[in-house]
Amino acid sequence: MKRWDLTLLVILILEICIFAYANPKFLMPRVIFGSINDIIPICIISLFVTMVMITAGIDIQAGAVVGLSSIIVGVTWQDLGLNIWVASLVAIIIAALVGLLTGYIVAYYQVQPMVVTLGGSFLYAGLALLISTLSSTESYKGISGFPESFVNFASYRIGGVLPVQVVVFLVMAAFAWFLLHKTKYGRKIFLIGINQNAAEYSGINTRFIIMSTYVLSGIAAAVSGILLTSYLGTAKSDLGATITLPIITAVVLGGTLMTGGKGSIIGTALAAVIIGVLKFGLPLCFRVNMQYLDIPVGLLLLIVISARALSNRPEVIVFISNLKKKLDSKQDLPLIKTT
Amino acid sequence: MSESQFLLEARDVYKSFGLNQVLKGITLTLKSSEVVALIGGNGAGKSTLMKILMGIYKPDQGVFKINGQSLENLSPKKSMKAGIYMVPQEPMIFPHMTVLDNILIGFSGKKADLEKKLEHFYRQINCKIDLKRLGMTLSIAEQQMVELLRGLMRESKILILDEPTSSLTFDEVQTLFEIVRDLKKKGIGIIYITHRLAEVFELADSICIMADGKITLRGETSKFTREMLVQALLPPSFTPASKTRSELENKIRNAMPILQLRNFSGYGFKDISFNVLEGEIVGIAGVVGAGRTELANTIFGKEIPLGGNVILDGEDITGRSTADVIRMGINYVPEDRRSNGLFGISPVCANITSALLDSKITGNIALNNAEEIRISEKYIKDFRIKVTSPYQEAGSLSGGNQQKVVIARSLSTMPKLVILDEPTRGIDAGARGDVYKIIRELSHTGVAVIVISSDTEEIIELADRAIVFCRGRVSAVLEKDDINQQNITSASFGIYKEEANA
Amino acid sequence: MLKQIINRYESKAFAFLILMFVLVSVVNSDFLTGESVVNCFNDSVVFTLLAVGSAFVILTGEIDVSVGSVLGISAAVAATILRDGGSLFWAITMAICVGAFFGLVNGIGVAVLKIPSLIFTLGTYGVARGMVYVYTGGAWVENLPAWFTSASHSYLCGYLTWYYALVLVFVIFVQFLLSHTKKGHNFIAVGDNYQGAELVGINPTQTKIYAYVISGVFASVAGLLFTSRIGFITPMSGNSYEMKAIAACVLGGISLSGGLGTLIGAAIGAVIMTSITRILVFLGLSSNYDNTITGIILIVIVVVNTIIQNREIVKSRREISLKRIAQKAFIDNQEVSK
Amino acid sequence: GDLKDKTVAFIPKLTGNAFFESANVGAQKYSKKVGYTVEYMGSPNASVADEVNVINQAVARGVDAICISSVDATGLNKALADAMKDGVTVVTWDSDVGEDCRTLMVSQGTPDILGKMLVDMSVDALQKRGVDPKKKAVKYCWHYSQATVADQNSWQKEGEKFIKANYPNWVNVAPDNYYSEQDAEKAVSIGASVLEANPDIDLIICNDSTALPGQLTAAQNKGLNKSKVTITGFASPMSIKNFAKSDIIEEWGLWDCGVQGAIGTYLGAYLAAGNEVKVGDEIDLPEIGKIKVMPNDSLVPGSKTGAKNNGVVLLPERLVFTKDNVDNYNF
Ligand SMILES: Nc1ncnc2c1ncn2[C@@H]1O[C@H](COP(=O)(O)OP(=O)(O)OP(=O)(O)O)[C@@H](O)[C@H]1O
Ligand SMILES: Nc1ncnc2c1ncn2[C@@H]1O[C@H](COP(=O)(O)OP(=O)(O)OP(=O)(O)O)[C@@H](O)[C@H]1O
Ligand SMILES: [Mg+2]
Ligand SMILES: [Mg+2]
Repeated sequence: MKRWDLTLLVILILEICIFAYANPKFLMPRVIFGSINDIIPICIISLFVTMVMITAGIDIQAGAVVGLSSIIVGVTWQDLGLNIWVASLVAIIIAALVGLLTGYIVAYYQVQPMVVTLGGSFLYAGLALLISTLSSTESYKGISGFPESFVNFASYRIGGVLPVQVVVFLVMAAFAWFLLHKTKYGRKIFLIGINQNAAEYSGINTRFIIMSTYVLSGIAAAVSGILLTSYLGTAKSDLGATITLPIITAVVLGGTLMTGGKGSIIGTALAAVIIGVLKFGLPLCFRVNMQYLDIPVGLLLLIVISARALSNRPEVIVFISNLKKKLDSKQDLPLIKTT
Repeated sequence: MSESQFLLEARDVYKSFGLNQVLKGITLTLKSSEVVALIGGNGAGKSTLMKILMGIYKPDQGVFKINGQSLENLSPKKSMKAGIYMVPQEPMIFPHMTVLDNILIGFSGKKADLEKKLEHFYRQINCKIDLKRLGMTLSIAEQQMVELLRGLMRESKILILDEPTSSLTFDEVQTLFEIVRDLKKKGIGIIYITHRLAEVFELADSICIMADGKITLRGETSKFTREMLVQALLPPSFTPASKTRSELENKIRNAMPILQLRNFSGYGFKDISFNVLEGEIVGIAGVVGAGRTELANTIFGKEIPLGGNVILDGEDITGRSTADVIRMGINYVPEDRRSNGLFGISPVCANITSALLDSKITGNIALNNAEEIRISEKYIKDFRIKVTSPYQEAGSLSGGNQQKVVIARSLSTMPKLVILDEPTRGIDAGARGDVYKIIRELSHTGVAVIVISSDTEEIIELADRAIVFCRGRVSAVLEKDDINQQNITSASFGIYKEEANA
Repeated sequence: MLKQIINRYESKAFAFLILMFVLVSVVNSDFLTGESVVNCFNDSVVFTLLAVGSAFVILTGEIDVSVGSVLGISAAVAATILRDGGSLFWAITMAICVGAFFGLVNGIGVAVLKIPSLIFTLGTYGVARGMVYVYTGGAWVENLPAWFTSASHSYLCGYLTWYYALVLVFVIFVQFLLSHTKKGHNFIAVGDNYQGAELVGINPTQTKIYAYVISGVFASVAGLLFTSRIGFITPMSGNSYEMKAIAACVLGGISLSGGLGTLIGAAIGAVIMTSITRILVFLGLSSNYDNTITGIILIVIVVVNTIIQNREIVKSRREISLKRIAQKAFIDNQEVSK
Repeated sequence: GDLKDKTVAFIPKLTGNAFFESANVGAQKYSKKVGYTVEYMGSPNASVADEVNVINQAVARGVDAICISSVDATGLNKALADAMKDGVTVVTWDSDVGEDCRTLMVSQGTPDILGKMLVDMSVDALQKRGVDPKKKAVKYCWHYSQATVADQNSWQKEGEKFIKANYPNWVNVAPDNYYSEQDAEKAVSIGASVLEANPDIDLIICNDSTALPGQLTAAQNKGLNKSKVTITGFASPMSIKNFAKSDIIEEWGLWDCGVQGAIGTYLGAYLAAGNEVKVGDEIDLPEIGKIKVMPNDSLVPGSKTGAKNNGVVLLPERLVFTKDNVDNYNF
């Protein structure tokens, strides 16, 4: 797994080098950080969807929950008159409840997670739209006019350079990393993903843990929704409509096994950034029109995943080890001569 | 034409999985009407060789001939056409198909004819499984039955049986033997893989011993003795542990009951009452479906009880959740290692400490890695688990070592009572000795042990007291001196009468 | 036999559909004019094909999220040919080739390279969608010949279009092949137990490749019908249809873990999915409820069905266990009576 | 200043939509003639987040001006204000943002102009088939893309107001409107259901370029034509031509989006080159003619106008297509 993280890091550095070479502007902190803002929601959510997927689940409703929490922030603030930060808290709580419901159905009724969250992706997108029609502001307008403190929050740059969003992401990544890789809770997540039956025989409360991962991913979606609302200065019901598939892409590219039991926060974070940088760098440095971006991102996914699958094949492992041996023996050769 | 005296010839078969060279030039021959017993330690490569014959794995190298005709690029289809069929070690059941479809899938021909044929075999092996049941409702033993029926239906010239008796009990094993003898008469060649040496002498014409990817010994059965086989199979340094009964007896006599079952009933068993004392090893024997695993599962909180009580150390724990039961001091080694026991792609240390995650030992919130390694290393040392490091993936260990890991997991919680369900199923003789040693040492420390086993020899070897189940009820309680093959067998069928022995 | 049919999941799904229709008719009797009901079926023709194609893949235990994009690219290719005066034969051939090509690529990626299907098809999803933009230059393909578009509303009898009738007959035929031929059994067997299928002589790699090619071809045929029905192709044609196709399969009782379900179920599921939009119109409800209701129906049906199924499994296991003990009593009595 | 080396990013709400693609064609052609550069940049999804992304990309790429049709009235403000801070000239077209976050807006007309235009076309078509819109209780409904799409909704709102004021006897059979989410398949399906659920409907207004052809297809399938039901709305002439020829539709409208794209990008380049305009000025566009800068409150009452380089430019005319004139247009 560490090896895969490293591979991703190399890919990222390579990507940045190529883009920087093609267009030196790419490396200007203002440019690169400006672009990072656009991918933060995907990055944050994929961290926690990683946990869901390690339990052998999947969450394809996160995008819908982003829109739902955004509109909840807007409606509770504008129509219920809540303080904006209280409104944000309400959104987080509701998203957590959404996660709880999903997790409950998945864990306690053993319904396939793909189906539950597929249903959820329809349901919560629909609910977000319905909630927006309840508001005194027309759905199409998007609720705006938020207090300065809220609007400036997501675009604030620490030291004038580092966007607050990036800091939020790094903090959440560190939290997720600690939770998954360093705590007993994280260990249980892995064990459940590997073999849920065996985990039960070990006395692990598998259902509760599985449910909790959906709650976490719901909360992450809400945090992203709030950040987006703040960043754009407007609350809309369809804010997360297009981020579901990129999230799954990032998680899997990050090395998480679809069947569960394996995955890494660092890998996911790196993969999310790789995709983000690719989507930003190609138009900037190679003038690829955004509507064609699906092709390079799709190809990247296919190539990287295929290469990884191939490199795990026994034949290839043998070949590489033989190659290594040969190289080693060549290096040994002069030594033998001298002795 | 001297070549064609062999029904099957496999020469110089090589196979490696990545860097792991499993078969290093195997040559195996089989004549018609011959039963070749293939034995060898876990991971010797027996199943791999058979899967190559079946065309499931591609060999790196090797020549295969059937009746002198050479075969190339084997695939399951080709192998079957050539008359080879394998009953695999791990049953491969289609969970959403009925038993009937499970057996008949892959056959061509009229369904009615096939069903008639099936009926014949059903009667022959005295099988009672409802043909309309779905595959997913079958127990492992029943799954193995279905697999066997598939093999018989094939009417192939070469039948491979890969540990067919590992989940079967005495009477079914006998039925199977009859069938094998019958097939032999019909000129069919059989490769029989097993870890049970008694079966070898009962059935086989010749014996092949595999070790380290090679055939190390081959010859007619009459030329071998049991001791020779054991010698050939065991690692050179192995010293069998001996039973020190008298010491144990004293201990048990004064011991307190750890576990008391009082008219305990559940799905699959009824009115079970017995005690297990401190430091005692209680064996539970019985035929398949006798309800032993269900009893264990129900005590362990995996299934709801229907009546009666389970009392552990004076406290009633009937119907508690698994986590509670573990905390109260019981642990269980499930019979199906692959699906309930092992975390295959997880490191050995994580496997061993998995039952400790709710205790403070492994840390409060953060995982205490140092402690985890300390605990794992202790068990790795004590149980002589063969690993390169505590971080090795558990799934890459041999069967015996996997079983030791699972046992270590259940002991790590320092239970007062351990229930081991089929602790040596599919394990080679060396590892089996180790497991027995672990069990005995455990009882010396005062832990109460229940061993559920379908292997009568195992009960005889281990148990201080044997409880025999028949159709969900206790049909006999055999004190140490009464534990023998005959008593267990008769009790398993509910015809044991104490007076007869008295 | 009758009981078997009633107990089948597809019958329950169909009953649900009828129930939906009845409820709507109670609110708005206009719906009962044969036309509206039949049109629910006619309108589902594209999704029926997509869902049935996806069903093949899902039955083998995999998933195909590229069908929407494949529909888009096949439709764009066919529409461009027809717009530029090409022959129908050529358009159909090219569309099917495109579908088969993407199916083959998916099949090789999933079955040969053994890459998780969601990921691999996610990749082809992106590539195919991007190619629609490249191929059309982002513009609409418009002004298709009238004979081609009018074919979509030529009726077999009453309000039933030829298209749906043909697709329905085709689906039933394919279902027959699936459940009554050896090759057909292979798909389900591979999804039910991969290694087991291998052992009984089925080639799972080949079977999965077939499934993906079938899915691709079905998607391209769906693209053709889409083109004919709509009469113009936007680069976003078929966008997010894959999720609806999967939802249709699930509603139709196909298990996403493979090995369980029928094509008929998928076809019924497709009708349920597409009817929701229409039904809202008749209920006088805003289209804003569309996704909400789809989501609720999907979740509720699947949760209820799973609970019932799991209950049945536990119940039957327990019954078997109890029966085993009961036998003992039976034997005892016999012995006593002797 | 000189427009020669100026680059304008022309940003649609989404790519792959006939309207925006036509506007791009117009902008590209015109820029080649006049001699500045237009780069078409957009996302296939009409989403705020994606459009902000595109703006950031354009700025990073170093364009001199941005000419954008916004998907959201407020969501782009911050990104555009930042772009202006970076010295990029911002012009909007088709769909506006906050008036202080751009210089000029090239408007096809205010919502009330366009809302009224939709109703006027409807009335004209109704009259042509012999219905007296003043007397008859015309049953009508709206069918467009989505409740969240800004401009379509604003036209609908104004159109509805206009109907209430001038034709109080008309009956809206679906006050919640019908939405087909720019999904052609859904547009046909909804279209058919609308006709079936309301067999006596007189008028369907489709102010969305996917909904209109979808609705017409549904009518055609049902064997209806312009003498039985009136369907009208906004869509490019090419996409509706065949329906007009088969007499399914009497008339529909749009404005010359190609010209709009041309004006928008030209103004972007013009202002980026250092030229200044203020309210009341007339700008002379080669081959297009003079256009006048008007104050922002001519579009949105009550809005303020900056001292210079701020205001609204109205497209000279909106087009109504019929089967007779449709061949004169090729977008
Ligand atoms: N598909 C596989 N991929 C990688 N390694 C494998 C695979 N199958 C088997 N092996 C390895 O090959 C070796 C031999 O395994 P095999 O199953 O043939 O042993 P066996 O003799 O049948 O043992 P047992 O008595 O436990 O059944 C083991 O080390 C095992 O880990
Ligand atoms: N429908 C089922 N689904 C899952 N597991 C089942 C089902 N039916 C039985 N089992 C399990 O199969 C195993 C064997 O049950 P059985 O009643 O044969 O117990 P046993 O007496 O221990 O026999 P064995 O010798 O096979 O262990 C148990 O673990 C039981 O829980
Ligand atoms: Mg084996
Ligand atoms: Mg058992």
